[in-house]
Amino acid sequence: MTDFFLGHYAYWAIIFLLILGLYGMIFKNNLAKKLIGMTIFQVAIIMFYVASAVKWAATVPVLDPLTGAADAAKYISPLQHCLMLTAIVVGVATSGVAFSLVIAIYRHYKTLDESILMKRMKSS
Amino acid sequence: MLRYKSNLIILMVSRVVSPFIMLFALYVIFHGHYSPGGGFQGGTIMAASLLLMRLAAGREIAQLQFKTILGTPLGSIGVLIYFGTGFAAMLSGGEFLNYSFLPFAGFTAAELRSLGILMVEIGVGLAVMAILVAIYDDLLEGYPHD
Amino acid sequence: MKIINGILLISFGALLVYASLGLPNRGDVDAVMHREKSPTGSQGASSYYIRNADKDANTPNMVTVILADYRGYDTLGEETVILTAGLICFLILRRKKNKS
Amino acid sequence: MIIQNSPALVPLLLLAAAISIPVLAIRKTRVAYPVAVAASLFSVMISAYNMIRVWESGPLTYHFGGWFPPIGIEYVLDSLSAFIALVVNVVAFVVLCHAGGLKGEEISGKSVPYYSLVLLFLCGANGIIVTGDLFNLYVFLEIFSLSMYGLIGIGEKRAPVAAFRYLIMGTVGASFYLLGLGFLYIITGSLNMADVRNILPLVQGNPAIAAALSLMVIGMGIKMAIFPLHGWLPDAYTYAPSTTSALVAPIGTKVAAYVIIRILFFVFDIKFVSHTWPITDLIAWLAAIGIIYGSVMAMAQNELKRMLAYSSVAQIGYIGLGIGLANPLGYIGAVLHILNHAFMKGALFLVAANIRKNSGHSDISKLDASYRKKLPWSMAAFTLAALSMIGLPPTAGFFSKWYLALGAIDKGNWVFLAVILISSLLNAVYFFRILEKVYLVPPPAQKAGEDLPPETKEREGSLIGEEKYSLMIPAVVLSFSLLLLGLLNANIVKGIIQRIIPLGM
Repeated sequence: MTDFFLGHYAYWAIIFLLILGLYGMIFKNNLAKKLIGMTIFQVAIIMFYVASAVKWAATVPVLDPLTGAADAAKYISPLQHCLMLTAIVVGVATSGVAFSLVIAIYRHYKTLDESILMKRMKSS
Repeated sequence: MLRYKSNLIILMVSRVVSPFIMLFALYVIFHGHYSPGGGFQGGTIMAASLLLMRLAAGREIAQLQFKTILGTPLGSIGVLIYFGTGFAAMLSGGEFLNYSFLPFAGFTAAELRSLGILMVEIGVGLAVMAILVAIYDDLLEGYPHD
Repeated sequence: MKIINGILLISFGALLVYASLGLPNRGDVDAVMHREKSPTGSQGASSYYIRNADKDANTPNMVTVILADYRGYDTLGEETVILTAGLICFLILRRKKNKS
Repeated sequence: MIIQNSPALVPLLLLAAAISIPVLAIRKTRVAYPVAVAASLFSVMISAYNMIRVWESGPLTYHFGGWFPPIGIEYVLDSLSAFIALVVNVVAFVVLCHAGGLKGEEISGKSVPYYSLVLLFLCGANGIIVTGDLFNLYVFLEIFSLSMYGLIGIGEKRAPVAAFRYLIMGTVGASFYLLGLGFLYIITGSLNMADVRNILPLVQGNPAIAAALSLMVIGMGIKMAIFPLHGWLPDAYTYAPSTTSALVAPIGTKVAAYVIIRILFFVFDIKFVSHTWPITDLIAWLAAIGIIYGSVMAMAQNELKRMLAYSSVAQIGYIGLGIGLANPLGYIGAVLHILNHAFMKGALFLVAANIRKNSGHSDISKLDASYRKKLPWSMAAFTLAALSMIGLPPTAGFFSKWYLALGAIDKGNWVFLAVILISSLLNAVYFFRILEKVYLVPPPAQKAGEDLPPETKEREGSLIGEEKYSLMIPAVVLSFSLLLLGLLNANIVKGIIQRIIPLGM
């Protein structure tokens, strides 16, 4: 039971972060706050992957000449780190695009609040 | 709205620090084979150095360092370096991105792969640097400080 | 509407917690993804990378080798992603010279 | 070299063209459009060649970097992926030909990034379709969806809001997919589709697998705009530039539908998705509600593009229904409907673009018989595509509905059959509303019996017979090929789709 808890508490913390991000995206009215929620969500996924790569008593995945490469249990899994490098860049790209859209919206409507935005969209 | 005000201390410090950040970025890119690092990380640090100058000296002066108009084409060239490395391997008979087929004589397959990784990382670094600066410039487009 | 969204959010959390019960303990070397061979006997990817990265590409940093060589096509793809982002910012935000 | 590398060539060619446009266009911005059309043409040719190769010699695989599957990334061309890739490329080529006639009015002269993004969009779509690796799919999905946000966001004043809403939902979708993939990887230790498929039966009974499946399907469901997740679609299609709508409507959602088919039937076991964790039933019921909802909402719309957008929601429902039936006939119907709907929606949106170009609006209430005189060929194309949407026999639309209906009967679910029949009626109502106006309602001036102001008369007179060929031919080609597809449907089903019915179906 203790083992199970120690092996899973990190996942549960990450699940909390995921819910927090999703909460921001769904319930917040301000577009910039929605984006903050989105970023939290993406970073939580990155943490999920990286957390799953851990092996106890293992080192970073850079070959240590003293340890050698014969025993795979001596290094943590490098694949997740590589995948998440990709996901980080994707996240940066997404938020760049999102901010450019937010600025375009602000130029036209002079507001970022969703309820005011809806009113102004209807009236125009 | 915020207005740009010239501040001597910030300008001087940024001027001194910026080249060292750039140097460190190059170290991160080229030492990516042996320590944590590589194209993305190095490219981001490089972009940080350029953005520092943009923040400290204002847009007009920073244009002398890196022109806004260069951003997208330079990013394309970065991707083209990556693509070209893969394509060169394809032209000389291997699969796409199979670096052991790169047309350089006198290397073993493992060394060729190492070389291919280096070329690719340079392309990645260039593209990431150029695009991050371009995104920053585009986000500030029409901002009233100039 | 807010209540429905709240229920959806809670059920999302419940699904994830339920799923996390099936995950192996963190750091467990015997988890399927860390094994040498997968249950069907095919090569386990992650342990292959650790063992052969230096041999195959003469580079001690395994993450770099995976990033640029084993899964290099992914990296090309995501470099394209960031180029796409740059192009979109250009497309949406940059105004024409003669206007301003 | 070309033969050896042909499975990978289409995405690579499109990518190369897309990244070389900004470099080539430093001097001349005019070069962007011809490069885009040429790249699209070549991609059609190569994917046709791939299709023939797959037809003759069975599935092709391609290993990037020379690394074999569980280690490296693999491209798999079987008759399903080769077929969908061909459909996507053909539709995209026709739409791109049409874009030349619009002269870049709606994209305010920024043709360089616009056409570059169009090519990236197609590159992403092709990459998603051909790949055999689950993470590679995510990367290309991001290329695909990011360029889609950009293409939509450049439109009229409200377009950035629509694009932003799509971005938020789309990012949630892609992130759900990534999260599900994380669970799947932890359980199976592999990212290759074929490998995962082999490993999954050996680790069954793990709750994480069910969660991974749900997360991936929900994520892709957002991209596909299946019923309760369709919120982004109507605004995005309505406010986007004409070329974007004509490109995104036929391709954007179909690719996501294809991914759902791949995941449900080619990565997970059919027994698992329909019995152990019955997500296909859920998809089928939601799709059935979506069909009715989309059709009813389409009837209430007054704007042609918005009506077509809601009709898209309904048509995607057909594809979802075919997927959810999880039997061979439903599967055939779904894949056939991906093909048909791509052509139908492409044709309809091109006609909507022509109407907008010609009269500056696409308001249904303002349509009348003068449009038939002004745009005779476009209206003929519209009529044909509308008949196909309704599902009248010689056109292609009939056959996919026929297979879906057979699948529903085979499953013994009469509600789905009733939904298909009722929705055909609803389709008829909202399309005949337009056809009636175009063919029967006289122009307002004649009805009122008074003279028009002289300038209007002159303007109308000069417009008659001035339909531009570059705008008219693509729409006509797409809609008349619907007749051809209808005639050839038996060959397509027997020769292509039936060759790769998922195992155990």
